[in-house]
Amino acid sequence: MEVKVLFFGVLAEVSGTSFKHYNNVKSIGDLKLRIQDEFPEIVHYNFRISLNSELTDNDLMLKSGDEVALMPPFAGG
Amino acid sequence: MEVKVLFFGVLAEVSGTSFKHYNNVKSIGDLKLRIQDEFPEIVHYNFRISLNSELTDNDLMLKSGDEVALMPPFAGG
Amino acid sequence: MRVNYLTDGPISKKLISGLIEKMGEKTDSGGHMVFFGQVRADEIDGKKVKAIEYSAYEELVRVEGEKIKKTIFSEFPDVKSVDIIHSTGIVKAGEISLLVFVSAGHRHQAMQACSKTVELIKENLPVWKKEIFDDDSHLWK
Amino acid sequence: MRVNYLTDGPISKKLISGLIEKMGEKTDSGGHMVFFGQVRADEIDGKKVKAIEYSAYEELVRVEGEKIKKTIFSEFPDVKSVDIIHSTGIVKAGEISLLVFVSAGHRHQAMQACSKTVELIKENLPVWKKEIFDDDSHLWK
Repeated sequence: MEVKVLFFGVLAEVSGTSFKHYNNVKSIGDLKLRIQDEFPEIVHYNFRISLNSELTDNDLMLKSGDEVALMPPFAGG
Repeated sequence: MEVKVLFFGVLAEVSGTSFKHYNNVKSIGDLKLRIQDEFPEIVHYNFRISLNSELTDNDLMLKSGDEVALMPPFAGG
Repeated sequence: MRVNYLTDGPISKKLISGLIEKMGEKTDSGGHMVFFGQVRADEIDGKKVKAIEYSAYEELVRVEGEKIKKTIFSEFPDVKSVDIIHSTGIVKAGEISLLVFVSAGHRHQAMQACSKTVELIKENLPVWKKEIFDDDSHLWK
Repeated sequence: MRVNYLTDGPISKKLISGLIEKMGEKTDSGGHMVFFGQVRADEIDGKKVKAIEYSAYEELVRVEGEKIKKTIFSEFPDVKSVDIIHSTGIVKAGEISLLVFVSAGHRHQAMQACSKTVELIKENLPVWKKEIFDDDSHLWK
């Protein structure tokens, strides 16, 4: 199984990419640990998570094809 | 001495004119009586008074060349 | 160029475009709030409003208009400019009769100042209106 | 034609004129309130902002944009239409990056609904900005 992760705003700069695929991640919590391992600097930033274009604060289970976004505080306008 | 009186909004319709000159009026109170005599229907309308482009609620004295306006409630926008 | 305060007939798209064109001139403005008042085709007792005829006391409009601006600038120090344009004469349903254009450094004062300006206009600008119906009868408002 | 929600680069005068042109189509509208957000040439630590680069999560912008409109229509029943357009990519100082266009039967709801829409955009629209300075350094906001 594979999920797509989108990095927005400053997080795209921190990770050096706007998206990346991850294999064998069970849950959002699991994914966050994987990402922190890969980009340790990311712990210094606040961000919210969306799963398939829906904001969530929960540690949801992931399935193949899911799209997860890591989003710093919104700054439109 | 002569003052100019401006009639605005519905009062121009009631008086049948947008302005009129009056002779020998001592004060705003005096002028109002003269106008009511001439256009009795005017008592049915609320209006404010300005003297030389300044709103006033007082019975000010008038001098030659003064411009008095009779103004129904404002309805701009 | 400032067009304040009165214009004959409806406020033209050209006049509006002119104000929009010059928005970017002030790079210290972060927000512009613009109110357009439009003549509504209201139905009253089965008759439809086809136009409004506005009349104004021009000299006093100028005096009161300046007072309104002064109030806004002193109450909202972040406001950079305030434009007020009101129609006189006939304005048909669907046409624009009032434009208030406020620019400010930040959005909150732009918004608040624009709303307040419109309220002050309603209260203090010596303008009158006569609704004209589709059967050519009329009603003073 | 509704352009919601994103446009590439600054919001063009042409797009704005298009919205202005169609104001009069709805003769049940008595007031239009329009907010323009403009990039400000702020000075920060001696450097001047020359542009902002916006990025957005397009799918989520659409979802959240629809939610914002739903909120506005249910809270302000007199509102006839709400248009929201936000820039992505580079917008230079003095150019427009946000447009909110609200039409309503009467002025109060047009004004309140426009202000509220702008606040909801700031809160809920997944858009990010990077200030670009005249020395080409940048700052995420």
